[in-house]
Amino acid sequence: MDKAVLGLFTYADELLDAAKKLEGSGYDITIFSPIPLGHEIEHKLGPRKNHIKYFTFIGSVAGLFFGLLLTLGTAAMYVIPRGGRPIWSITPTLLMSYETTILIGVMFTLMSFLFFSKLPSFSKKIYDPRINVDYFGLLIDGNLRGRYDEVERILRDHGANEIKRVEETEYNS
Amino acid sequence: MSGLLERIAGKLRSYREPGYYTKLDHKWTMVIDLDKCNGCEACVVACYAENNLPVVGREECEKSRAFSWLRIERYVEGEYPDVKVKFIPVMCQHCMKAPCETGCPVYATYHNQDGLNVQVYNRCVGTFTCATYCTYDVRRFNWFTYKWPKPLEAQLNPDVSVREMGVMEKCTFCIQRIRSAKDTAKDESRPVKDGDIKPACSQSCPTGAIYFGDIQDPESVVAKLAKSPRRYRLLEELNADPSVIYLKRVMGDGTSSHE
Amino acid sequence: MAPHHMSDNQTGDVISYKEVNDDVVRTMTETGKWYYIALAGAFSGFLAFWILPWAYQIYKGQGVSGLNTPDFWGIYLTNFVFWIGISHSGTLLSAILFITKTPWRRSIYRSAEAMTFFSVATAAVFIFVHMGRPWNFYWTMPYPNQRQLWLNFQSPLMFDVFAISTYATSSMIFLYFGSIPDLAAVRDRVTGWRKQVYSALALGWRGTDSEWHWLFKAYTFFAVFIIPLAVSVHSIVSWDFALSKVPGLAKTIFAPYFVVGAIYSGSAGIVTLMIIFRKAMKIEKYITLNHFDKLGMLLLVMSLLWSYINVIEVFTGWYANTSAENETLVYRMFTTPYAYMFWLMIVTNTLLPLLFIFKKCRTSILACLVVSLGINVGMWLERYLILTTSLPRKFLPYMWHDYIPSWVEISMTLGSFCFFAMLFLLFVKLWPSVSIYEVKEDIGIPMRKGGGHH
Amino acid sequence: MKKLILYAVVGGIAFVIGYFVNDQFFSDRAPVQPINFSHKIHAGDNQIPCQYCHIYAERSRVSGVPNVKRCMGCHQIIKTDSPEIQKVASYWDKKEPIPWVKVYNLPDHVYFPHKRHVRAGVDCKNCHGDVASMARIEKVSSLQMGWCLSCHTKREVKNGHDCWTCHK
Repeated sequence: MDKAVLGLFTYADELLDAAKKLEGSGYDITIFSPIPLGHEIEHKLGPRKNHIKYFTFIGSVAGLFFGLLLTLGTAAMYVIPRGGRPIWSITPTLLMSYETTILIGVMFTLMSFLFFSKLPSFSKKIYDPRINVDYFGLLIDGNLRGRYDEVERILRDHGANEIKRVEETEYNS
Repeated sequence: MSGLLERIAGKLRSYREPGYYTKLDHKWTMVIDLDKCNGCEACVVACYAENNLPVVGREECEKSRAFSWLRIERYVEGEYPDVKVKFIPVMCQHCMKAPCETGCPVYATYHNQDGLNVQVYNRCVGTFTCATYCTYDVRRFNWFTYKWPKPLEAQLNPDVSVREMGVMEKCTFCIQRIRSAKDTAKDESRPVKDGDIKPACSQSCPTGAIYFGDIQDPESVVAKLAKSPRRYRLLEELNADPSVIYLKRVMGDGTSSHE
Repeated sequence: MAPHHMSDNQTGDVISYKEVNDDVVRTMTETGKWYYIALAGAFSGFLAFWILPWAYQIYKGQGVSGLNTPDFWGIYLTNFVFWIGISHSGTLLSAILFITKTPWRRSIYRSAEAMTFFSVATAAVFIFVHMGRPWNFYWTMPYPNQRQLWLNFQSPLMFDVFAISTYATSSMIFLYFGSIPDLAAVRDRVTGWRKQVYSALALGWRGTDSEWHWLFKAYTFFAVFIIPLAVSVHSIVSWDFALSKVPGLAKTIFAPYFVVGAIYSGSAGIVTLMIIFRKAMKIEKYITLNHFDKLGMLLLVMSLLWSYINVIEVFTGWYANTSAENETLVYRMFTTPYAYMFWLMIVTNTLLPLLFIFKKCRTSILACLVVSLGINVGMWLERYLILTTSLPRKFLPYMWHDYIPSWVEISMTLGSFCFFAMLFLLFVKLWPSVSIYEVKEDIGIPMRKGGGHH
Repeated sequence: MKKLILYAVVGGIAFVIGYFVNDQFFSDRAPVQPINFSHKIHAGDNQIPCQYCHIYAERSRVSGVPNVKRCMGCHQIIKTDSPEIQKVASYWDKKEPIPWVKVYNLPDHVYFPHKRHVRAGVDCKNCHGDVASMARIEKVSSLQMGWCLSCHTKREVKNGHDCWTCHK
């Protein structure tokens, strides 16, 4: 198996410059950071898609229909008149559907988040615990055979503090 | 095909009907003539005996936990010696638009085909919503497990279940008597006649102030009495559409009680 | 590590990233004697004041409480509404401030969200406490059953079941997913059993850009959903009362009244809790006077709103001028002992918070503590008055009967505070109660050339 | 983690098996009666109609357990040498009722009139199963609310879904 190269940076802008350079040269890169860098990354490397919104939408609509089905359907399954109101009353039905819209919308958002971010995953992966404190990491993965020197040179040029060739590091699950 | 669709559409449309039933089987109604009521409370005692109501004792009564499904409200007007006392028996009014029914989350109280407001004791989880929403304060709660002293448990009515602790209950218009009357009528293949059913309070009233019957039957006594000019219903302005009709008491000086 | 540039920094001193990790992990791993004393106290209070009286009540029946025929709800629902109200600021505030990208949110939101979740839990227990047959609680849940019988979705209580379970679920998700990166950070620092636990909780978080990206997209949607949800939850709670016909309860103003009251009491709860929390955990440099300044302004706004609606609430009764409405108003405002409670409530909730007009008061810890505690007392009294002065004065005077709580109810009220304290104490030890990564965001992104796109 | 799942799965399976074992072998669905009375012999082999013994079924809410007199009506002559019959005779001599164990037991809050069901033409078999083939009587229906309701639905009983048709 190929090894990957993990470069650790102190400064975010250096990391982003290195990332841009490497991505331009056609490497697979992964950026690690202790804080969200979404805005900066998008600024540097171009915008990313947000698929979650579709799932949220589908979830909300499904929740709406689930609420309608639950309130109207169960009322029709066992007809019990109460309070001189119709079996199918608009107002309480809408209120119930409102809550289920939110509930199932949240559930779908949660599921799609787990799906897209590939969490939870407890298998061993390349990682360095310092990333969660104050280091930024840049991982160059994939078809690297014979090109380690070039990658490492680029990382060093951009100011990486530390460069490691790794298969799997201290990640504990 | 179109017939089937029409049937489904009709069914769906019927779910939008207020009160749901297009026609009630009966509409049991109680008429109470306040002119005849002398506040003797025989009806209250009869209700205790018929419906297995526990006697809770003085301390609990002081906490306003007396169990009577039917109570005689007493209102005193004026100063001694010029005193007027007015009585009004109040039990569950079996509202057609009952606020309690919409409140219950588990369908423990609902409206049935006879126009009765029904309480299913063993479905009740005791959220108190019905009692809080009830504008007449007629619902009673089993605060404890009540026990009957030794020989008295033998006089419990087998047609009425003994309610568990934590359950709401109320006047049923003696639904067990309605059920048995309907049962008898069915065996004799005839409709229920006026006068077949007498709730315990009506049966025991010495002056005959309480009438009971089906107001949908134009020939019944209650239907006729309900046309009386003395007729009124309790808290009618709240739009709960109660099924108990009171006939005003006309006092000696021409004034009428209540209202 | 070099000091980073400081945009919108809310924290007092210049803090390095490593220090944040150290401080937060310290709050979780270093436990003093007083913590154990407090936890033991809260736990035994919870057992003695809540579990035992409740067991007694379940065994003997609801009759051991002071509830009686007109007032069936009494203190239990007072506490329910109070705790739901307390829950209304944490998550709601956190979500609003997240969407508006308000910087002072970052160091307080985690514990505020936890407060939300725990007070919803406390409130939910009160639903079971007030039920006559709590062992049948599952009948109020919608599930296919052999009885073929479902639930009355027209009932305001059913709205409650749905709203509160949705709210509890969503706030838990909001809290948990917002803290995954921090759980990962803690995982990397601790050893022993903690390592195992936090490895599982962190779900294998590594901090890759795609994880951050999806987390923030999802988190934004959670925040968007939480805001209308929180509003709907407390208006639904108000409909438990407002959908009746009881004078003093059946008021259309109740929904905004309750929502405003909830945010008000919740914010006051946050202030109280933060004062204790920062002191006990020695994290004054994260939760600074600046936060209290902002929260003080919020309290002032909510106080004025609350006072306005409270005036309107009295007015609607007064203008209606029906005998029943008048009776309720007189009973509430001019009859002992309710008059004392009513006017005390006006003092603590309307007059006292006016002190927050002065910045000196907003940035004084003592003033903040006094005012926020006062508000919470007042808000509890508000809920108490709503229930105990309307139900005993329904339409038929023959059934009027005053409500006097019994020792069981008072004890359970105390017990609920112990329960909440216990949960929160456990939380601060088991969870990163200050958001590590958002405080770091607050410090700023380290840039060699400076001037990021922040 | 994997271990936990394994434990959960094994626990679940054990629970299900335990439930069925308990249900099949340790439940009181077919309790031992004081007298080894066989419906198979009476209703099956000898074709005695149900209501010959359970005389109240058509007239009352309860179907009625036959009194000892009814047993002795036949068994003073038939098979008097059998030890089981002699047990019946001993109850008869002592003037004591036979302490039968009730198999079909409804809770107190249920109003179930046998009369209405028999008169509506519901066969005894519908609820009590094929009694004619049972040596010892065994409960075949769950007697749960949903079980009652599904029959009421199938037969389109008037007001059959009204709570107070069956509850009291």
